[in-house]
Amino acid sequence: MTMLSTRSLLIGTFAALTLTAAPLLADTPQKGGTLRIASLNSDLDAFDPLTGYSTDSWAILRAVTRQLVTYKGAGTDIRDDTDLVPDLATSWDISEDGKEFTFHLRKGVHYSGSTDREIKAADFVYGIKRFCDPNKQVAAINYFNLAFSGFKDFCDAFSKVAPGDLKAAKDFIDANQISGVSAPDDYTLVLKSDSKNYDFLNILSMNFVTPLPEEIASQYFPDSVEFRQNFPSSGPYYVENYTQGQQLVLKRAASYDAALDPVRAAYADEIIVDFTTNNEETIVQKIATGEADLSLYLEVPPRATIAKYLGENSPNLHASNSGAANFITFNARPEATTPGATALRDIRVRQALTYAISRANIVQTQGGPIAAVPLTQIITSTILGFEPFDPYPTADDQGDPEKAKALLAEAGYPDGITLDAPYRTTAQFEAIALTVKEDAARAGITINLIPIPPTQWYAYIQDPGSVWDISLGSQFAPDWQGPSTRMLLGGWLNSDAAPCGTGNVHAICYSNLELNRLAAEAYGSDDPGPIWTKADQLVSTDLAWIPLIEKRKIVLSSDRVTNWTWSSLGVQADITNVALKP
Amino acid sequence: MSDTLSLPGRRARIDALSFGLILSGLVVAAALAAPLVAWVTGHGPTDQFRTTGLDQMGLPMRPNAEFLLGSDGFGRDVLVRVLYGTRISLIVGLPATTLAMLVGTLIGLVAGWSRGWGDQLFGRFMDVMIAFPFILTALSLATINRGADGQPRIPPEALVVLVIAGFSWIYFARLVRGITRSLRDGPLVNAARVSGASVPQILWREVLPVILPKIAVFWSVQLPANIVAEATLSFLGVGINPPTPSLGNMIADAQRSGLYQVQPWLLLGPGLALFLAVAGANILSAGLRSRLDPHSALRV
Amino acid sequence: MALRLTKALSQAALTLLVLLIACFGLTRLAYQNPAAMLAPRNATQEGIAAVARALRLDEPWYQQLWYYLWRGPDVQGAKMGLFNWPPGLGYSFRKQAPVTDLILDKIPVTLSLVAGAVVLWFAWALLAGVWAAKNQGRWQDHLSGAVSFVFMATPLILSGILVSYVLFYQLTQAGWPLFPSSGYVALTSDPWQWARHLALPWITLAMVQAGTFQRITRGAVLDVAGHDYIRTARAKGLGEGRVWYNHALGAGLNPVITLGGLEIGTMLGGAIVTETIFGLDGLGRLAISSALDGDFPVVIGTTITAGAGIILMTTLSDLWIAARERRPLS
Amino acid sequence: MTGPAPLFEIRNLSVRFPGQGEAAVKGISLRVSPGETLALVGESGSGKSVSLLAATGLVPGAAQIGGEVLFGGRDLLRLPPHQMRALRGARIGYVFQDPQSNLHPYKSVYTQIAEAILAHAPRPRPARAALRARVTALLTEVGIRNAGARLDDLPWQFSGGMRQRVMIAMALALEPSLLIADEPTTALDVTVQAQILALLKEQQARRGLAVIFVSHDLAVVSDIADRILVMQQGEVVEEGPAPEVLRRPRHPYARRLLAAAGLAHGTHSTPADAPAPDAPPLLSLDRLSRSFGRNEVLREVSLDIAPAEIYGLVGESGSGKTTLGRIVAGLDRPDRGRMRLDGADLSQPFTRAQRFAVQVVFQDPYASLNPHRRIGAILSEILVRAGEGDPISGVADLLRSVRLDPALAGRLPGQLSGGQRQRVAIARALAMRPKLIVADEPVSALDITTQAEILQLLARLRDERGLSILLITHDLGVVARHCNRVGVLQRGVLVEHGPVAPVFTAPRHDYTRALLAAVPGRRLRELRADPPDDHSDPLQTGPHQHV
Repeated sequence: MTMLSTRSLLIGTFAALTLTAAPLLADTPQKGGTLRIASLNSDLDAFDPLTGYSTDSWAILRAVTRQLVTYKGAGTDIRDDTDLVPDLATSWDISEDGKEFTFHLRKGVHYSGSTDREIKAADFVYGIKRFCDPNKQVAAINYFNLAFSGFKDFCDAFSKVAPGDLKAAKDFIDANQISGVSAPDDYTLVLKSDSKNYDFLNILSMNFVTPLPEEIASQYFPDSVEFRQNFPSSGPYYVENYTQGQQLVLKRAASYDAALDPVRAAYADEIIVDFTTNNEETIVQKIATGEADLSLYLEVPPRATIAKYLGENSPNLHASNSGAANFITFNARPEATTPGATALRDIRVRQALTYAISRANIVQTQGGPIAAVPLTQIITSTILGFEPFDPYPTADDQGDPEKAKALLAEAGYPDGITLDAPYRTTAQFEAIALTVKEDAARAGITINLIPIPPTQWYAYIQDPGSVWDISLGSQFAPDWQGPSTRMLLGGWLNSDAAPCGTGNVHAICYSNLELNRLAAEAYGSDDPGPIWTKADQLVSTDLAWIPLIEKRKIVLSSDRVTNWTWSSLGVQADITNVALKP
Repeated sequence: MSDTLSLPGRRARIDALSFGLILSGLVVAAALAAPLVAWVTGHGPTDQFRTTGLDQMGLPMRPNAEFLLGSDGFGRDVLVRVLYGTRISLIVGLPATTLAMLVGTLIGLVAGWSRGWGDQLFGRFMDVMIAFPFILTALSLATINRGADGQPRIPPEALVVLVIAGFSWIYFARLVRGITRSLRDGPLVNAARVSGASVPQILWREVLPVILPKIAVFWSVQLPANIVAEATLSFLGVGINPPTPSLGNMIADAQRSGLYQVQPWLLLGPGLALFLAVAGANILSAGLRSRLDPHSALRV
Repeated sequence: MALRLTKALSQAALTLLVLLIACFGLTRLAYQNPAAMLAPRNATQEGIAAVARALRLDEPWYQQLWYYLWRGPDVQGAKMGLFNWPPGLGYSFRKQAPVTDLILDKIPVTLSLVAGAVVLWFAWALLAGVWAAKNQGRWQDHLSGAVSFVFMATPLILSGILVSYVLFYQLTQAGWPLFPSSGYVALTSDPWQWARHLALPWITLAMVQAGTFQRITRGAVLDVAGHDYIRTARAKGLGEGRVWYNHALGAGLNPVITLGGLEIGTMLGGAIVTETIFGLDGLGRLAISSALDGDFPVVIGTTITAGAGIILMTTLSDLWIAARERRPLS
Repeated sequence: MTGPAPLFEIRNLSVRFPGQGEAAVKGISLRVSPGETLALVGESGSGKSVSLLAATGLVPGAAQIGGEVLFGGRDLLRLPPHQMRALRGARIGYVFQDPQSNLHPYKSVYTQIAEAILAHAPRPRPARAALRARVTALLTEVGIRNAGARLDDLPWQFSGGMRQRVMIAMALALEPSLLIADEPTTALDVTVQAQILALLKEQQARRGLAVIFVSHDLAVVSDIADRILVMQQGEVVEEGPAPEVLRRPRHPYARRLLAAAGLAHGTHSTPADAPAPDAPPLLSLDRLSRSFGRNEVLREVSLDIAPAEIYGLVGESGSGKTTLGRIVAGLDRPDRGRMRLDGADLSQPFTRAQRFAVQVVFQDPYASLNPHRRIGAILSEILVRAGEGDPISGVADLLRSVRLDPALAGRLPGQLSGGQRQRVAIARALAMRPKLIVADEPVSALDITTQAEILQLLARLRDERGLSILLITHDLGVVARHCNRVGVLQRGVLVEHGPVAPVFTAPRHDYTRALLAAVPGRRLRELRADPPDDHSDPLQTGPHQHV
């Protein structure tokens, strides 16, 4: 008896030792290995810092581009990755009025891939001028209209150059300047704005402002296959091989020097993105079997897989609040005159719809609390100004059909209403659409679903000719974590920044002068948080849109992945900082 | 002497026919019983049972007393949905095949009877039709069918019927055209011609009776193919749209969600139904062929 | 013979041209606002209008057709129309590449997929079909019939998932990573990996066809089995194996060739379901993704390729039959 | 039953197919010795082919076969399959009826013959060059000119006669001692038939073969057989040396066969008179020509058909006689030339009256009657079209006029015998009350005894109704027996025409002479030239026997 217990004690101690030893080993990540990423899409939606405007393209661009400032990545949670750190800029000076930034660039950093010359300040200037190339415009132009003096004028002039002619575009870039963007010498970059913006550096942290060598980039059409194959990389990896629809092979550059890159450790020797898997199920099977290490374009792993990993208490399941949200928007365009759209202009009808919906059900279809949390306000948990707020609470977020019916009757629709509702035909949106349809029916709201293939989504939703009442395919992900409230409250909903018709994502067409006033106040403020909180409560109560859920990002990794690091821009693994077990 | 050399296994033939009939009968009965089962269980095909059909994680239930084949990712009854999906398979497959048969026979008769440039024209037309890609056209038509208000101009089921018929009439037409051609100068038609019969009379009285058993057999060959075509279109997302259950979109859903690993009946249910529907029709067609058209090779 | 071949070729060309025009019309009808689909996300109305102008979508359809045939959309300067030399199928605005290049890139994948599947499916169909015919009415016939009915009744959308789940996932989970789940390795770079990667799609694609063609073969062979020349073969003292697998099969092969040609031709345009399930980046996937993306030059291009595949294979099978019969092509 | 020891002997052979009540072969016995030719004669279904196939293991396994079959002293029915196979082709050669259907359609003649040799060749296999030389020699021996150059041709590229020579070469490839020739000349033209019979005789003499010659036609057999065996319904009803059987048939069935053969192949014209030369012709053809592509099928054919006469049109296959028939029937049109019916221009489309006036009886009553419709429906439809007031009694009248029981109106064509079907076909033609019937080989698909009945019926209709008949046939005997006048077509040219008797007794054209010379049954005719004839005409038993 004594013998036995001693024995088991010994075994227990040994087991404990090995258990603690394993994370210790993992804590000192090793260089080497090939990181395999299985992509759900058959190609990258964009692979040019100019056009990349999805978290997935940013996750990959992280390896081949560098910016002036960036985020380090965080092992714990996405919301912990909000501190800006120097990247290619070593330091910067800000003028008294806060409108002019002078960046001092790091010396001795070289490109890799199609060229290996040193990165100069003029490359940033070229990169920014390229934003208005008539062949392909930068994806987030509104930010830069605001950020750089003279940018809009430059773009207006550039748009007169005929597309399809590379030489004409290059000549224009060489002959014209943006007054707010200049490089006095090779290692100094001066950026000027017309107004003070508290989030100026955040805007620069996005992948758009990336240095590009003009002698290479001007030879190709932006984001063309040739450009992708000859990608001039400023990051730790270069493009070794790119075959459309098959794979992208990135290799660590010979010139990579950890001393010159304080952010990206570049543990893996090689990163291969495989485009040949195009269903969710096979992707997670691949990761489970170790054929792949990470996924790309996989919004959320299949529920069964999440449950399995949770059940096994697997260390390979990584979950974090992401600040991304799904919501229902209304067709508030003046052209929209269908009975449904007209009815929705009455706040009582919007309230009725809010009450009709069970957010708990939507959370359930997304995979439970691990995958999503109910959201009752417009801004989300990772961004500035967030204070929990629920203007229309219901028990357990189950909704309240009776209240919804009453509100409808009050608004003059005692027999219920019918709404035409497009949604994107992906698993995630289909789940939301089908749930909303069933739940709304409880309150006498009939929803006609209109399935739209994902690639046609924006064309459909932004076409003034499309007839619809509510959009079940609307979603939001913060461009950067932290002070990115500008994008939602200062951008999408602000009728000064995004007047109905132009640049209006999801055709929201919301106008609230009080919100516009609060946003203007916040931009110049040194403490914008409370102002945004106020603005959030204003529009959340007014139901500018109906928030549904805040998604939690769930990423699966293979057994081989260690040193787990979230990238807040990519909202998934930081591929330049995760390592592979030897 | 060749007639003495082929000794048909008469017993096996009858078995195939009745086996096919039983199997197909079961499938039809299942489809017809769908509303009954829905009524008995109290589960409509699109009703979501959030509390009893799903667990906290949103995972479906395995077969139990309430859900005989378990539930799906929305807490819907798989059994009821499989029955309704089978119904859709038949609602699409039967009229599509019949429509294709009618159109194909008509065109095949005219094409087979005509000579010279008319014959040439039909030949080229059929070449183009055969070369036309099925799924792409289905996709394009699905897009066209989306009216200005986003709602389909004609019901999606009707569109799928038209698309499938539009691609399968051609095989009927080829068959009928071939037979008509071979009969056109044969003694049967010549005999009718010298006895003063008009062309419609000849086609109706002499040609059609020869063709009928063959197209009846071919109808039963084409039916399972068309059931599969509907499932494939729905699988690829260009056929029957959710939440209406179709065997194809249920299989797609099972695969995409991976939930079939937790609840195998998500895949097995619609898979088995599709299997039985197709197998039943195939065996029925084999039986019919040996009954109605014993001398021709199996031409699909 | 040369004259007949020329005639066959010009007929094929005419068919393709008609197909192209029909497809052009169809895409114009289906994609009401392609510029909006092709323009970058968040594009302004002006941006969309610029894309429309670049693609000449603002012109009447006949001018667009003329332009398409003659030059192809000249977004990138070079002429890429069908009536240019070298003939092209236009330019993909979304993929930023000439359509012809895109298609040529995918052909090896689809070709590899079809080639392997064809070998498997005909090997099975012919062996099992003749075996069943030879043993008509006996247990061998019933067994082979049952197998073929199972094959025929398991559509691709089902068999693909099952094959992938069992042969890839379960085997790999069990520690037997015999087959990768997806991907493509060029034959020229590594033949072994090529075969390994394609094995599951081959099996899947071959299975459903093998069932059908096994029945066709059995029927065709039984059809000729009663013929006098089969008796002659026996009268010559030939063994039963040779009588069935050589004489009867040889005589009954025509419907197998005709239908096989049609099926292979259809697949050459892309085995969409198989390519989708196994993530093979072939013509089928290009076709369906371009159709979903509204990338209509690629839609037309893939349609023409598919049509050409069908015409090529049906013509080849006709030629083969003509050669077997030593008759001119009818 | 004396002579040399038999090479091949069948003792008490019976064959029964499962699912059929009566045995196909009921205990027959026969024997044949080297150098001897045994003829097995009977109509289709009499069991003559089946018994030989069963005896040599060529009937599928399900059949129950009893008795003994001795070949070189071994019982074939008890041999293991591989030994049986070793005998077939090597020691027993076969020549079957239709070389078109008995040769593999997609294999070259070289392959097909070489295969037979290789199947029995000891290893090592002969070299290809040697094999080709051997096959070439074989083909040359059976009379194929330029054989070396034609080795790789497919069967269809040969003419019918040449194909049958290929079959014979194949059968003789391995020096067999027994040759089974199953209707080897039935599908062939009369001149070719004579050549093939000569070839068989020559080969038999050279190789000392035992030959079993199966035929439905006593006339053909009479020229070649040493002994004759007559079979009816699976039983041997008559057996004996050829001259004896031909001269004095004992069994009534043998007598009927003999009579039919004599009628069919007699070239002595029977009394039918030539019509008066001054009567205006019913149909007159004036220099008709017709080409298909470059192939000129008819060249300036002119002929007249008088009212109430049977005009026989003869010629071998490919001579253009069928095309001429189709043109007259309005199923084809001439490129040049004129046709007149009763003096009026006859050209397509026929007027309604002309359409009724010219009717057709087709060769194959199986193919020309719609199998899905009842006899009464087929006939009454036409009667209605012809304006007959009472189709029901009309149908009965019609059936009676072709000597059929009116009760048959309720049957489907598939329920009738071949002869009955051809009577229905004739009735259908009569329904229009035509003046002219084009009958294209109306009896060649029928059994030989039935043939005579149908021809008799046509002649009777001519006499009773004043019908004119254009009778297209390859059989000179038919013409001699039933026609008033005859025309001889050779490669699209009408080389000779006129009343039957003068043309047949004193043919002017070489081709006519060749045709007449090739008519089989010379020995039969010689024997019958001095007949101890019994007086019963077997045909007088009448058609009702077959109802």
